[in-house]
Amino acid sequence: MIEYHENKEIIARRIARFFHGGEVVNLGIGLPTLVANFIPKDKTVILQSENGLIGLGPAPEPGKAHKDLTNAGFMPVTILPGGAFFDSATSFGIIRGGHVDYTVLGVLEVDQEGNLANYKIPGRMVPGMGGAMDLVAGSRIVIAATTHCEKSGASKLKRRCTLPLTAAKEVDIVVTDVGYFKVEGGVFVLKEWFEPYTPEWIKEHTDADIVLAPDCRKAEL
Amino acid sequence: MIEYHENKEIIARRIARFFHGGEVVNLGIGLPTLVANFIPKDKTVILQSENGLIGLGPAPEPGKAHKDLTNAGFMPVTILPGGAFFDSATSFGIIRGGHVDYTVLGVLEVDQEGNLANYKIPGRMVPGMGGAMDLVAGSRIVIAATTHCEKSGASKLKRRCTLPLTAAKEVDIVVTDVGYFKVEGGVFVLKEWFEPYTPEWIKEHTDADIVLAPDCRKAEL
Amino acid sequence: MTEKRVISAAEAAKLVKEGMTVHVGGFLGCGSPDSVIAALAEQGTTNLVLVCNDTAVLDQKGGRISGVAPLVANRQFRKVIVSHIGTNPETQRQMNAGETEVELVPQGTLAERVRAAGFGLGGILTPTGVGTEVEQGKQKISLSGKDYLLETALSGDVALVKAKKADKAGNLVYSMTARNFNPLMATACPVVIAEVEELVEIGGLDPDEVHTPSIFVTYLVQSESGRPS
Amino acid sequence: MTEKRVISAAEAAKLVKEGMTVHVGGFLGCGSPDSVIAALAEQGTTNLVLVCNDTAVLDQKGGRISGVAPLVANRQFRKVIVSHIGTNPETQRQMNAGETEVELVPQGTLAERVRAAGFGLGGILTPTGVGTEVEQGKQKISLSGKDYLLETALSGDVALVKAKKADKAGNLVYSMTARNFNPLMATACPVVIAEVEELVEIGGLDPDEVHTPSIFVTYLVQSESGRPS
Repeated sequence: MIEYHENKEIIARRIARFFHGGEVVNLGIGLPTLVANFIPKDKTVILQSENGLIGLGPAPEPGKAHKDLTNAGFMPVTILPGGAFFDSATSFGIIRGGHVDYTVLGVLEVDQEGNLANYKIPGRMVPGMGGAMDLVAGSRIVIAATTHCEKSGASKLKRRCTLPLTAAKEVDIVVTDVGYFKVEGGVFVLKEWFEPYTPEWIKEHTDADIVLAPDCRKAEL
Repeated sequence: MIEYHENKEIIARRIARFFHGGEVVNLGIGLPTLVANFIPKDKTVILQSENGLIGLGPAPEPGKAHKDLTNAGFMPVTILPGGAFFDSATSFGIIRGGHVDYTVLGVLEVDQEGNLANYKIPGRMVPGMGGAMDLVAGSRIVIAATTHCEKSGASKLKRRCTLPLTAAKEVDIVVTDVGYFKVEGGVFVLKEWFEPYTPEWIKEHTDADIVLAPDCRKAEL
Repeated sequence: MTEKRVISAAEAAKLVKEGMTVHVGGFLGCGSPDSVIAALAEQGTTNLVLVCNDTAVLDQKGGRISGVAPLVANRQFRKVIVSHIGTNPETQRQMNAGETEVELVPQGTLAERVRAAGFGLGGILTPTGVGTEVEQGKQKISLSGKDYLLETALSGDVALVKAKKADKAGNLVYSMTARNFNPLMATACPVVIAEVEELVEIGGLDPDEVHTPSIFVTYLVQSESGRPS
Repeated sequence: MTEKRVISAAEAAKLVKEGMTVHVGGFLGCGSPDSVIAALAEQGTTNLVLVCNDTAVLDQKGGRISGVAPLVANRQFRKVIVSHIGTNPETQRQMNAGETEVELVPQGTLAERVRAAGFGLGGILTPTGVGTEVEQGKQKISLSGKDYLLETALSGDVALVKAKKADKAGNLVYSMTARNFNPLMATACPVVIAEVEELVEIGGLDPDEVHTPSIFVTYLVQSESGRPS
């Protein structure tokens, strides 16, 4: 019997593989931020930060933080040579206008129709949507990044989201710590599974319809 | 008997008097451009040009024209210290957003409801509205600048415009070479007359309803 | 160009009166007009409506407070119109207690609504929020088979913005990600107070590098907290 | 950042194909991508749709020609969507002869329609044109007692813009009033060709002074006509 263990690193590692160089990518706060650590040095992925910059660099060296240079999570960052700053209207113009190739966001629930809920648990947690609604509605390809199961064991992939939606039918790809799925035709199409899990285990532990892609395979990560 | 003679200078001279300093003003091509010549040197009027600058200065000295610095009529200009450049969306944002205090425009017809026609004579002359429609709709105070009569002798002030409108009910002030009028309550209210004309002459030679303002007076120009 | 009046942070705060709608620049405190905010907190004016990206950071345990959070802690707002309150638990407490009304607006929509107000547009059509709670009570318009929400202009009474540099005419230049909502807020209110770190003479800025042209700015305030680091 | 391909004006012209909608920056020729326009005139591609502020200056008597006017003279456009044709009598002649369709759009509305396309908005609500011929066939929307026209986004296939400086990543900086529609056109098409006078290495531009961020730009062309004067 396979026991589930949360593994955020494998999610970040798999998502980093989508990028071949030249893509413009927005990484959400939390888990998605980890993706930056796994992009190979020889691949130039251009990171956009919705608070107003393109060409996001790594965290500054200790003592080198500048009060006027933060990411959307208010953490000090750097900008790479060739980067640019802009105001919030331009930043979301870039996002809404389809000039961001990929957005990677965290998940409370994601369903097989491509609906995403990640900004609100009514009565319990209402942080606000920030830029998430624009990012999901506007980016060309939306990747939902999430551990496969709740602490309770419940699947975060659903037939139908029950929480308020961040956006309707916009999610293209879901990467969890058990596999990588495309959202197509109203089901989760399993493209890759990650050891030690198996397609059978995934079907059993997901509260949604899973279909195996014709080229479904085990991924080496 | 008073004979009518076109006098553009007097129009420009009177309009220049509206400004006390600090106003943001857009001067249209043609007659309105003359206004700049009559603004006293000690009054700082800030000129906006809809092609993308604020702080429009005088024409450059001979040989000093720069290909990248023109007004909306494609004539070489200069920029004053403290001026700024911006793109066309910002330029019309400034205009439409009410950040331009006065716009001064030329006229084909203007009527007592404040309607202005100045961009098209169907079948004869269709230059396009350029920025005029936005300027008239957006500026806080719209001044129509026009010779009082056509070459034919017909009045350019009308009961009702017959040409396609540039904007409906937006004109606040009309200055011609015979007097200065406010558009109020569906009539032209004569505020000042310019010698050698008289209120009687003006009433006779205007194809619209003229009411004398209580403080109507002869202007010394 | 005419020079703008340079006033103190306390004088700036006096321009904000009970019941007013106040647009404040800054993103979680980055690029916030901290000196004017401190003076407004000191002044204590209440019943305000805030338009801002967020209610910034209020971390009482960690002792971290930023942006408009002091005004939230002071309960100076009757209502906040923001995209995010997650880093300021006090906002959520006030909301749950019925003390403060919270209107959550997607960040890109907020930016466009403020810009629309400043630029004389009635509103804009955005795909953001279609199929979510955000569409409630809004007109939905379909163009070429795609649905959009009609989001209306959002103007205010006084804008408080923060720039790195200004000339005495009021032209503003922002620094890095401290730009964020500042240039937008500066368009949308009849009174615009710009807190600046560095004030130069007229002619001291390249007219091609100006981010906010002087005509948007009413008053200048020399920043006390935000001098160059 | 990745470097953008630097191509010749002739190679740039080849990207413009029959029937395409082409967005061109410039205001009566100020800030026009003259080298690419010359190559496109040479190439002779027809049946194009132009989106531009104007059809520029064509004064055959005075021997003055600017901006897109050579393409108009060549009859390369099936339709022009512009705010002004008054300085190019040939446009009016073609319009009256039924050779070219002319759609006149108020300048501020044109700017917002192009920006809306680039920024993912379906359209905007503007008071401009209410009560005029411009409102024909458009949805009128009343908000708080004021009427607005719904003006829709205007996208294209290829944008031709002109900047003063670029770095090799494609970040653009414009010069003075040569900026005009260029930054807007650069957002609204999937292929954006930027003709530049000066090309610097990556890192050679201050990220605060960039007017058009590199991600909007597909190709760079070294300007032949527009070297610094």
